[in-house]
Amino acid sequence: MPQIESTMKKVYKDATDAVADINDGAVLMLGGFGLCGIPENCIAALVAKAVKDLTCISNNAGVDDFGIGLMLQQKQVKKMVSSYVGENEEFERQMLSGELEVELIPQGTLATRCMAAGYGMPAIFTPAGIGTEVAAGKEVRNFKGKDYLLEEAFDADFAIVKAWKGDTEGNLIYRATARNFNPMMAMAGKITIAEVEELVPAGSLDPDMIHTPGIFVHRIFEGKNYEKRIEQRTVRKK
Amino acid sequence: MPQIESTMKKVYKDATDAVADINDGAVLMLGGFGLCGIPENCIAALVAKAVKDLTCISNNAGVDDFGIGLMLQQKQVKKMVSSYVGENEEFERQMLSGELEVELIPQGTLATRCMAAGYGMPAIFTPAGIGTEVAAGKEVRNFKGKDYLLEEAFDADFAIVKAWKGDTEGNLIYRATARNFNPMMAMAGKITIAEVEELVPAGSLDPDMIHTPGIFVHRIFEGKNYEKRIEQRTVRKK
Amino acid sequence: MALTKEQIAQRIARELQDGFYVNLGIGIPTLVANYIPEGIDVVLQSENGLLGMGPFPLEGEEDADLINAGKQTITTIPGSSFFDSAVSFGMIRAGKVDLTVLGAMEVSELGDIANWKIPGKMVKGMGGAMDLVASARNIIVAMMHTNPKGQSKLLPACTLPLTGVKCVKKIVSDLAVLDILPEGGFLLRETAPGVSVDEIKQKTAGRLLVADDVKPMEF
Amino acid sequence: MALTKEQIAQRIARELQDGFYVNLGIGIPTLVANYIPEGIDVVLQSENGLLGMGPFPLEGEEDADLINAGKQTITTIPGSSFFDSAVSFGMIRAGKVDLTVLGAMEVSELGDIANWKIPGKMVKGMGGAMDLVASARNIIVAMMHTNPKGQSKLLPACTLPLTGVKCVKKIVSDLAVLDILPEGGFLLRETAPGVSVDEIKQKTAGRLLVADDVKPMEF
Repeated sequence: MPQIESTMKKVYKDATDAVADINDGAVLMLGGFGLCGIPENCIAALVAKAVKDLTCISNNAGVDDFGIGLMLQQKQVKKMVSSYVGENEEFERQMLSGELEVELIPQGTLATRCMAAGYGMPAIFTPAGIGTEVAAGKEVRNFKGKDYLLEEAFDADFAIVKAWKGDTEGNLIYRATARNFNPMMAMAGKITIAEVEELVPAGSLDPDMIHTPGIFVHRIFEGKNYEKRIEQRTVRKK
Repeated sequence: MPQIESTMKKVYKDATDAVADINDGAVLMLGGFGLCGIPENCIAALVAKAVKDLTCISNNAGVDDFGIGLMLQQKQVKKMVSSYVGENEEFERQMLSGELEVELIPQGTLATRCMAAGYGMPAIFTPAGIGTEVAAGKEVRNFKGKDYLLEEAFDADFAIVKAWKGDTEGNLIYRATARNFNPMMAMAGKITIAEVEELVPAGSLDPDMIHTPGIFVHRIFEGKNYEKRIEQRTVRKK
Repeated sequence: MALTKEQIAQRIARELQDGFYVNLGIGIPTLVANYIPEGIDVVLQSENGLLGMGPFPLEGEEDADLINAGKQTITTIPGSSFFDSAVSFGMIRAGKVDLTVLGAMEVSELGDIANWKIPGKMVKGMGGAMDLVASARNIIVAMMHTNPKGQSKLLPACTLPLTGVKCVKKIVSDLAVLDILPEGGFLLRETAPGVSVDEIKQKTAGRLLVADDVKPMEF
Repeated sequence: MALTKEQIAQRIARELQDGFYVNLGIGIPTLVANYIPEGIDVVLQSENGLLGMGPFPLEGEEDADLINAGKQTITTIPGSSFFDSAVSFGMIRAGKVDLTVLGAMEVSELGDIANWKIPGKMVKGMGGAMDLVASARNIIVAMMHTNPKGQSKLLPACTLPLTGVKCVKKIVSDLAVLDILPEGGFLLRETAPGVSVDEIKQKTAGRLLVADDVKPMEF
């Protein structure tokens, strides 16, 4: 076998370039937990692009002036699919007025429905929500004496994730708890867009230490000016 | 919150110590692909212990004089659950004579049934085997126009895995393709035993680079005298 | 006298066993980490993707990439590991977490719990609570025995939308420690200092049984 | 003249497109890696947990931890990544692998494939073949057109136990390149040098259609 030097054409110039074909009505997955590990550059580009009627699958909805909150302010979001949508007044206003549709999903179910898509599994079974309103209309099935809900894999047009480092083949490494939903979403997107703090040449990352293999990533670019806002700054004294 | 220094009592002296309570009739998962990434020390200890009537869930069955083949020679295995059982004459003899029960499972199904157990999912859906004898007696379900088989999670008493490095908390890092089935099996065992080439103190491994979090590992020890036999030595000339 | 929130946390901490992996919910449960007994090693799981949660960082050492499920800046300890949310809920669903401590608005005598939604009020979501209660092997609820109006929160059946059914094993309230019996019913095991069995009976709307060896709480 | 195995591999290599992720089975398919056209970059997936499979190692540089799905010692290339078997079959099942090339004992005119079991002979197992054929978006089969007795292996229906149904899209045999039509039937597109359409008709037991623009193979 000859030496194969792969130079996949995945590298995009910037966020504007990477989200250029995301159009009104798209279904997006957006990585992050709270404001930790969110794709800041892509969100800014989507706000600038003023694309509308988006469905956003994301664990949270940002805060009023950061994260997905910025898209909510511009009324770009038709529907949020999340597990927790606390800290956001504009979100609350739009939800109560009926402008915004909200589907609340247990966090583990959210994660696992993303995972199912990435693994090519059409549905998974989870006990989360059994006996609650989350189970309404869903199939319940008993395995070995325990009830489980059948939950279908998500079907998103684009997955937009944030990683710490990435290479030109699309391989990704996340940092600390900024990993969260990003790896499953990266695997799940029909088109996956990854923004990274540092983009390095293929071969720079240890193949044993890659969290998301490049096959799942279709577009990658080095983001800039990361704010990485902290939601709850808690410290102890020396 | 105070500084929490955890010193879980997971470290075992050696393989003999770690497998001491594996008794006749146990259901085992054994990591490895071919002879790559197999728990050599634990297999040797199980042979020495002469435990019998084992069910072994493992992608392969070793070769005549190495890997699970060593247990087959001693007629310790009642049933093999594998995807490919090629290179083993004694295996063939026992199978044809009816001494050994063999269940052949598609490799991806094998991997995913391990994964399901580790993720607390009772069953998964996969298209592998649809329309073949693998589907016999199994539930077929159509999602979005495609047929899938319902396949149940494995239920093993012990998972026995091999990692490259591990720490005293049970965190594991695998090397190259010796990773294979080990991470899913590590997650799936009711009791998981990990043998590692190098056991290091907690805190020595980068928390971002751990493949199997210690919560899944109940026993860990540093193995010795790894042979790491190569099944197909293929080289090119300079 | 009713326990303070700190005291509830302190009492729950006595339930920790050496080697436990523990998930602590937001609020009183978080405080449990302050009272881990001497000689007991536990590993704290944060469902956003961390095993081995350490204390808050020193001022100036906050890391925006390192938070807990309450979105607070935290630290790691030697032996910590990071993982994605699917693995995190995988370990929860597979019963690898030994103990889950969380708050509740209501608990029923069957062990049902309601802690995520009040009809008519803004609903923020269940977060990971439904996953935790559906899968945890051992759930302790930290809660006030009554609401601000003095009405019992330990009920024959929950009135609020449920988070999970038949899952709570133990309650540590400001007044008492109670087990929930497999066949249903609150079994009073310990009373808060200076709180009478009668007061607890009066403030428990669900079926209350009193253990033969009921005794004052120890800390 | 019928193609050699090397030539079958060479012809299949012409189906590769720039940027493809490709899984090559054991046997003839493995040889395809030797003929990747100039200017075409593909990444080879090995289902035991590697993307970016490189050539065999230099003598003395073999690494027992680094093998392919055929258990041969191999190497990595810049940009390679390792992962576990569940992720590996996840990417296969999710259709992320652009092309799968594998061998077959029989293929039916409906695209069914049999390549893992011969009744009466020792069965070694299906390995990853059933997963691959059930999920791959694009499957090319590399095979001999007939068995050693001269009997066609391209059949109306397979006689051997199936590996998968309605999955093969294209066959490159020693005699021909054939598409399998969505409605069933082998569509002859290219003939091996010096092999006549008549010979192929004669050696194809399943329904054969001849493309209007049938032509000799190019390499």
